[in-house]
Amino acid sequence: MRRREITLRVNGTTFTASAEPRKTLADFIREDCGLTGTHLGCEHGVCGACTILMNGQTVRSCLMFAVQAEGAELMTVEGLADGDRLHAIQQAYWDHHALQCGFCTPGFLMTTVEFLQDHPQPTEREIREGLAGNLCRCTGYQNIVKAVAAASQMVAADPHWVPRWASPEPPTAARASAGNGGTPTSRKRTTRSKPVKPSRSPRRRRPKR
Amino acid sequence: MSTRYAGARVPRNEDPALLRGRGLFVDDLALPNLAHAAVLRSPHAHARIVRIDAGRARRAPGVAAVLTHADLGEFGGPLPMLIPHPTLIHPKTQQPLASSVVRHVGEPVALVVAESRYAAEDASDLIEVEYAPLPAAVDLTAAAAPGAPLVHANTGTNVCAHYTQRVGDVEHAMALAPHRFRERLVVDRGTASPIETRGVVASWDPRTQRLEIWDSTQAPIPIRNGLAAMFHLPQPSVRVVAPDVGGGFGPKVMMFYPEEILVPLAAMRLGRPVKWIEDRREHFVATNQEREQIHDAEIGLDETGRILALRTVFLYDAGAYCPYGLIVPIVASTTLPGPYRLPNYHAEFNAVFTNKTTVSPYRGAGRPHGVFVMERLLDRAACELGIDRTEIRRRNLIQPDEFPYAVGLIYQDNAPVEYDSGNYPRCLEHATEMIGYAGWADQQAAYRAAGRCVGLGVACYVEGTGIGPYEGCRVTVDPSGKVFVSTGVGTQGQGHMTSFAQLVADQLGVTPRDVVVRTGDTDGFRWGTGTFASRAAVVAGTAASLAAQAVREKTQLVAATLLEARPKEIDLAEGKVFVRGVPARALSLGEVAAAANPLRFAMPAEWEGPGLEATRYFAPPRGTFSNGVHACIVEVDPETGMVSLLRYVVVHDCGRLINPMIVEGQIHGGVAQGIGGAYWEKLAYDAQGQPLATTFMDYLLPTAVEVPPIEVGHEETPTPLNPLGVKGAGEAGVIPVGAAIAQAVEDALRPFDIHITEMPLSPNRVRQLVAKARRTP
Amino acid sequence: MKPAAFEYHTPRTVDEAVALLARYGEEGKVLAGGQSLVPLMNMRLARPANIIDINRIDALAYLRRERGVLRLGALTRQRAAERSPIIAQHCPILRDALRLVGHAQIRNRGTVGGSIAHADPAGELTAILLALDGEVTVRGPKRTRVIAAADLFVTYLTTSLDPHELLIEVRFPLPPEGAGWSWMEIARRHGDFALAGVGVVLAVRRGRIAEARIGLTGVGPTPVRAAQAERGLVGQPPSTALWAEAAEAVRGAVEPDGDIHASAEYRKHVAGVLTLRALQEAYERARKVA
Amino acid sequence: MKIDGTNTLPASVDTVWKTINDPEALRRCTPGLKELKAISPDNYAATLQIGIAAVKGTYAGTLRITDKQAPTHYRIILEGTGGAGFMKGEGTVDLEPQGDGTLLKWVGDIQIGGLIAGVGQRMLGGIGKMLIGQFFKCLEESLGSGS
Repeated sequence: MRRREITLRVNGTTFTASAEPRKTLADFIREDCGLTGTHLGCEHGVCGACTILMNGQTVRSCLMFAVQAEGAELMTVEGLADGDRLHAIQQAYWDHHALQCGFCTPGFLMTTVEFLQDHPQPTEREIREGLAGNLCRCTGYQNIVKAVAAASQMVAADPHWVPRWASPEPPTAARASAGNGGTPTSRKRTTRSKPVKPSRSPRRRRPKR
Repeated sequence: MSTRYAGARVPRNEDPALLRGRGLFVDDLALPNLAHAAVLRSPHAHARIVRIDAGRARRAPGVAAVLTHADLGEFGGPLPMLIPHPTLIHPKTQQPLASSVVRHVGEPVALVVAESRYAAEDASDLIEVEYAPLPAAVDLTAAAAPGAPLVHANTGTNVCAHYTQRVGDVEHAMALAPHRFRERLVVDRGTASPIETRGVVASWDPRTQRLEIWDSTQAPIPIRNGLAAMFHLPQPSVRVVAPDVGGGFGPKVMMFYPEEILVPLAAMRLGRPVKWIEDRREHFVATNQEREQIHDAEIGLDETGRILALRTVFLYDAGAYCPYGLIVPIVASTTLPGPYRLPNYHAEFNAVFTNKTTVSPYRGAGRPHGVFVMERLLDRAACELGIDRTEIRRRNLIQPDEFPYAVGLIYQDNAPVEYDSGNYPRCLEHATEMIGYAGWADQQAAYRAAGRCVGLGVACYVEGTGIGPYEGCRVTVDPSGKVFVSTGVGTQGQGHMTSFAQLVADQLGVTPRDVVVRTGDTDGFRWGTGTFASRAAVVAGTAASLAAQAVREKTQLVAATLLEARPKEIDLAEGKVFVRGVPARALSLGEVAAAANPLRFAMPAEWEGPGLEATRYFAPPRGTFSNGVHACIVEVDPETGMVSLLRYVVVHDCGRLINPMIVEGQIHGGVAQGIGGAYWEKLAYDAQGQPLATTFMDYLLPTAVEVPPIEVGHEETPTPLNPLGVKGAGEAGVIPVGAAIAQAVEDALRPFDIHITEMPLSPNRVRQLVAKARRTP
Repeated sequence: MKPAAFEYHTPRTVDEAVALLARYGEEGKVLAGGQSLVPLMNMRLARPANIIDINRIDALAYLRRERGVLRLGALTRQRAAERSPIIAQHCPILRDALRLVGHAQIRNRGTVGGSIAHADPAGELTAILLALDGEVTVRGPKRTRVIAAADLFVTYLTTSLDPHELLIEVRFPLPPEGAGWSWMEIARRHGDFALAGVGVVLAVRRGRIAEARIGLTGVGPTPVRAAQAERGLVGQPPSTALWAEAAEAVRGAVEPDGDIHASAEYRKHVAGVLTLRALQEAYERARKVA
Repeated sequence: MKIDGTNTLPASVDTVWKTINDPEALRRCTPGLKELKAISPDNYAATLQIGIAAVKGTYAGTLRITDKQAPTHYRIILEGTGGAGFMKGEGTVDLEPQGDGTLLKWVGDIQIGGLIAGVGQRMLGGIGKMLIGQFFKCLEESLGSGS
């Protein structure tokens, strides 16, 4: 099959590589972008280990083809920490022993980033339902639930807690059709102000037409 | 020296990298010129291979090699028998690739190596295999019966072992027992399903003649030893690394899975590195499974509910092969007695081949079965004799002054089952307090008045842990002041990098952050057996502590000369080495390490060599026995059979706790797996041996919504069997969950008078029980 | 578990998409949210030679209310619909059901049109479309036609669209103002396919049931409209006994299949149980509004 | 997976017997049967294309008729293997006169293996029944139209 050149941004860095249309987004991120923090646990969309943010919303990167993400703004677990400083969500997971083998953890972290934007003061029930799309076989979830609750307290104090790669400008119709599904009115849109490193293209790309 | 870190809730050293996505799991490995493998597997449960034509596959674009059994030569198998047993009369193991007969769906038939996994799967679609289907032995009872289709044609029977263990005179005691109750108790198949599947990467360097393997295994050193023998290489020429492993739970201890031979072989033949990553569908047919047993059990009691005799005769489903011997059924029969006095006991089993995926230990490894049988029998007796269910247990408990308590059985490690320590009555009290058993009757009445079916369950267990033969550990102080610790037991999430660091830090007066623990690399430490049977903290932890103690003494010795004091006067704290009472006369630990490695002049003989380094081994005389009690409250909707867990309480005694936070995490995870096995997880097979649940859409791991909050209470009865007083904790969480939930569901549905004898339950099964209930409220 | 190779097409307009469908017919497959299709492709159960990815057709992502009808562009994400204030206010049963479709990560991609066209026998939206007498607009190479929900669902994963047609809009007639509603389903886990599910809309006027709609899922090859049970309700004064009659009628109307998770008998029984409970809940909601 | 059923056909036992032995009728009525080549009497090479929605599989195999007791009984066996796995449908058919029509009793057993069995269990049972239903409906129609 004809290979295609694919350009997308992950954690603010632009990547261009050619791949077969059938290559899943997860494989592209892991192999072509060299970002192996995104894991594959089932490749049929149930376990959630491959969960990333695309244009600010969680998606299963095993259920998309890389070509579909052309021009998209992606965030993976590698984009969460601010340099050497762990993100509040990562810190909360550490403090509360919310990981054991750590394989499912990146997916849980990405889910948590979106969840806390939708539920700034979540109840335990909301947390559990919000995490139900990710499977963990080690922790029994209890400490993950604790960590998410703790993280909600920690980020409440910081209006700029949302990593910029997790929160692009309100999507246009084009973005909506490229995967965003409209802007939830409830969403907080303030993002962590972070100096744009020279390696990163200063302006976000729009999806290619 | 005052303990500071052992026993504390120290956050884990391994977490920051994992939280940043900087772990190194086998699939994360990228090597130059890496080729990718896919395995073609049997779609039949039992069939003769008539013809294999790999021609089109070999010619397909991007294909580097296609291996069938014909290409394996001396590596054609059968694979080694991992754990033999005298009563195992038919020790059958599989070939890396099937030659003439496939015996379960998923058995490997060919290996394709190509430029990408995509291309490898394209090519494996092109391999033509003609099968002549054979009748399959699927149902366990049927497979054990004479005349059943034979899984292995030359055995004459599917029963590969028959084994009996006895205590006292059961026949006599049973005959005299005023009360006897029989049950047929069934536990169905499940699978561990770590979220990371298995995976192997192999690389052969023709210049150094060195084979390097990255393997998602719980036992890298035995794999190294086995591969060295198989490929006729000295052990130092083979390196096996178990990097970050995404959960193990038992099935990742094997020697060997076919891919662990095939991938290295392909890499050596092709002269380029090869990666194989099991996909989830493969995992459901190609990674060992567990749990399936059918017990015919009878209990005899006196008027007061004291157990006089217990007999179980059971079938154990071994699957298509038995590389792991009889560990699971032996553990089941030796765990059954639990915390109770059992003067007369008869455990007898037949291990049976079936045309299903091979069975080997999965967290619990037979313990949940034994406990399910014992606890169900006690529930039945309590009910029939009108004795409170906690009271009947209390009356039979072994008392604190009876330790060491010889049960009279032989355990999986061939040592006698002798309970070393514990306080069973206190654990039971603690658990019933936490769950509020005293006020339960009123509480339940209130629920019933409100039309709600809510029930409570309590179940006890004893868990054999910390078995030998041995583990070792090397502790080295670096001139930087960092302490490096190497051991053979890898980690799959149990937190060795932290708990071992705590033990070492306490000896050397540093913080756990200063201690770097390296495991799972055979180049880092050459001796060991692996992480299984809840043994790592007990055996390797003790070794680490002993090695650190030796380094502490060496440090005192070296510092004594440097600080002109007697070794006994040297103290270690806050990374400093100083003369007790004279903190000014101090060196940093790193400075002492540097001084211990002189470049010139004489080195004192009593140093016995350079550096602050020591290696120690620990070989426990026998296993140590943890114990605990689980109690839960469930609500059942009798119309839909839906069960929800309202509360779950665990009281647990694993001796001294190294890190309560980690122990609790282990318990939470174990309970969640137990809950899955009690209500959600079932590996269904059809009558032809086709597995019907090979995706996460049909094999249902509980999510955060299904698993309730778990309340953990600790008891700490140290063991005399190791200097730390620690016992194992890894499997505790999973063991009595089925028993506790079965009792709770019965209790919730008492108005219907239903009786549960099978695990797992499901909405459908609960509803069936209610529909044909013996009573209607 | 990697998909077989395919040719990839990204039409920007409905016309382009329809032209591609006309060209490839059986050899072409529309990719919308992909949350059902891509797993099948990863497992190589589905091996379409041509993937026609409609995700770049901006014009198909919309959601509006017009003259008592909710109009959803086929590409509207389930998550967008779930969060829509319009749906929350005018068709809350849809919101409640959407929340049980997989998980947030799935609904962020999954589309309303995809759910309908995929016609999973355990789908939620299909049952509601049927219960509300909804319809879909499909575009073929020659003509655009409207298919009523009642004529849409043929059997397992099969609709009356022909391979050259593209589903472009889904329309849900809104329940009458003040109507009560309930969506109830039994699933093994949160977010799983329903073992059985029922949606009820109930309008009560002057102490009698003026309108009743009952749609079921998971109880046969297609979603089921419990028409007889509905007729039995209309004109009657609400009562538990009446709900029980309706539940019996529902049990009589469904012929579920059994699978490893639940037998046919179980599903039949539970369909009745849920109907009774959903009617009760819908009635209570209707009463609150009134 | 065992299933059974009865159909009343508007034709004499002999006509029905002819029809259910007629390769052309079998080809026309067996769902997804693309090719049917006679290898020997009552033994055919068959190519099936069975699929629901995006899940389509081509199966190469055989169709055999055995245990014939003309004009009232036979066993029909349909086997196929393909990328998605394999399937075997086996059934006995018994005919008895009923008025001026024929009562056709059938008992079938469908085995499905490989990929499709492990992934499709939720719908396979129902789909199997559906396909067999189609087979007999088609027979009914062809007989109705007086073939």
